[in-house]
Amino acid sequence: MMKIIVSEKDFDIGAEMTALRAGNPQIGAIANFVGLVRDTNGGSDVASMLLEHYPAMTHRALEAIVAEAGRRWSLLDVTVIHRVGELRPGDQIVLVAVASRHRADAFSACEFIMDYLKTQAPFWKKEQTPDGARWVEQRATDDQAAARWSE
Amino acid sequence: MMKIIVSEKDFDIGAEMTALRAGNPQIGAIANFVGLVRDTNGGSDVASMLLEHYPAMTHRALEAIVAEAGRRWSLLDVTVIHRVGELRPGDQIVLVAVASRHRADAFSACEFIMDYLKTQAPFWKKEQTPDGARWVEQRATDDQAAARWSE
Amino acid sequence: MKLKVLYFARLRERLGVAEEVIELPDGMGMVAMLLDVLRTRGGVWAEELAAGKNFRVAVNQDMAGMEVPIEDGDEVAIFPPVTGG
Amino acid sequence: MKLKVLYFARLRERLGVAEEVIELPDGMGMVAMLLDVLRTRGGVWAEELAAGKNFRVAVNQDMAGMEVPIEDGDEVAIFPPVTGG
Repeated sequence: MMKIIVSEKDFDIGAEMTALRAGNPQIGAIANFVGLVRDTNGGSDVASMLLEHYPAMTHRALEAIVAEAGRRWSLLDVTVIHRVGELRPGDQIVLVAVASRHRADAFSACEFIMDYLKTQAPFWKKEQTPDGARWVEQRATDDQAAARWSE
Repeated sequence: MMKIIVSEKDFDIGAEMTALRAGNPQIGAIANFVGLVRDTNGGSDVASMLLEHYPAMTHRALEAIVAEAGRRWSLLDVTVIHRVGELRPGDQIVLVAVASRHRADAFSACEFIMDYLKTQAPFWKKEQTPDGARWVEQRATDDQAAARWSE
Repeated sequence: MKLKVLYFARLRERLGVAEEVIELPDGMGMVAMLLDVLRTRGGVWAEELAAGKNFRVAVNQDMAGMEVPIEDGDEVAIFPPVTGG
Repeated sequence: MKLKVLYFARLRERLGVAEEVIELPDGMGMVAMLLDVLRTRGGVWAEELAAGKNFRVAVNQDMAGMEVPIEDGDEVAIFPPVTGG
């Protein structure tokens, strides 16, 4: 089971957690990650951020990542929500919530999904700073984080 | 910064996440774990669960675990809430939410705090099953999970 | 010296005591010695606190090993491995 | 054969194209060959799509390496390393 949303709209973590749990009394653990827009990045103030994506591919890529997590760990349900469009500091960008019987599966799968999302899902961030707009570059640590799962 | 609550009362994940983020625009990542009462355990139906604790020690033990996480990783804020008293299947038992600039710190610290909580914080679960009441025994995997952080 | 000794969870039920004050001769200054005294009560005490048994001890609300010193007025708690979370 | 080719983010801005249809001779059936054709446009095309540059390619919405086959009607996307999450 999975729920994947790509949207300009904000999400409500409490409501998503309630929906994820609903009707499955086997769930003992939910690991959850929320990414937020920070007000500085690489030493510059960030006034706003534009999140571009590749609409025809985004959903499909997220589905493939979640399906792969489901093959590697014993999961009961997964929710992935990713915002697109214009965001401001403090805004929520992404939610990954993973429900399982025991916590080890939930933690590993949640981190795996984030690591793969960061390197495989077609989103790009453009930041507005006092020096003008700039495209965010992928961090080398993101590639390393994803690579460790294939060891 | 940390917020630690041990209480019979339920908690609202959405409200806790909002409080954790409030006023800190440096937060880019929140990793979050919620433990729930499952309706079966070890093959038996669980009708309810009683969570006993050692009141004089509980808060202090949780504080020490969070402080240790703060020494190991770069964290901006941590919330730990643990329920005590009588709980039913589907009820929330524990919340660990860790805020940091980047996700690697948040994920590691959240998992560390859960692993240590499971082996160091003085809580005990007693389950009501069709065969009577039984004290839950510590799983060997919990000891192993905690031990890996000292490698 | 006087110690306040607490028992929790399965051990509290099995030993039939939640809390007691124990008077020990001065110089019996380690967790291990308190446990020796408790075992001499025999029955469930000798059984549950036997050396191979899986229980934990806290001294003044900190997890403590067998060698940890105890002093007059300390609070010692004895309990099963914890199962919260 | 005809391909729909899409560009995203910094590459879209730099190349000045979001989407185009490219007609290739039959038999140019790999991602690498499409890139060769694009590089022959020179200028920013040769620069941004040079072999050492860090960009990604997807064929029909799946991440694709240089050797992945392309066929008539395929959608090929070229974009910088992704930065979501």
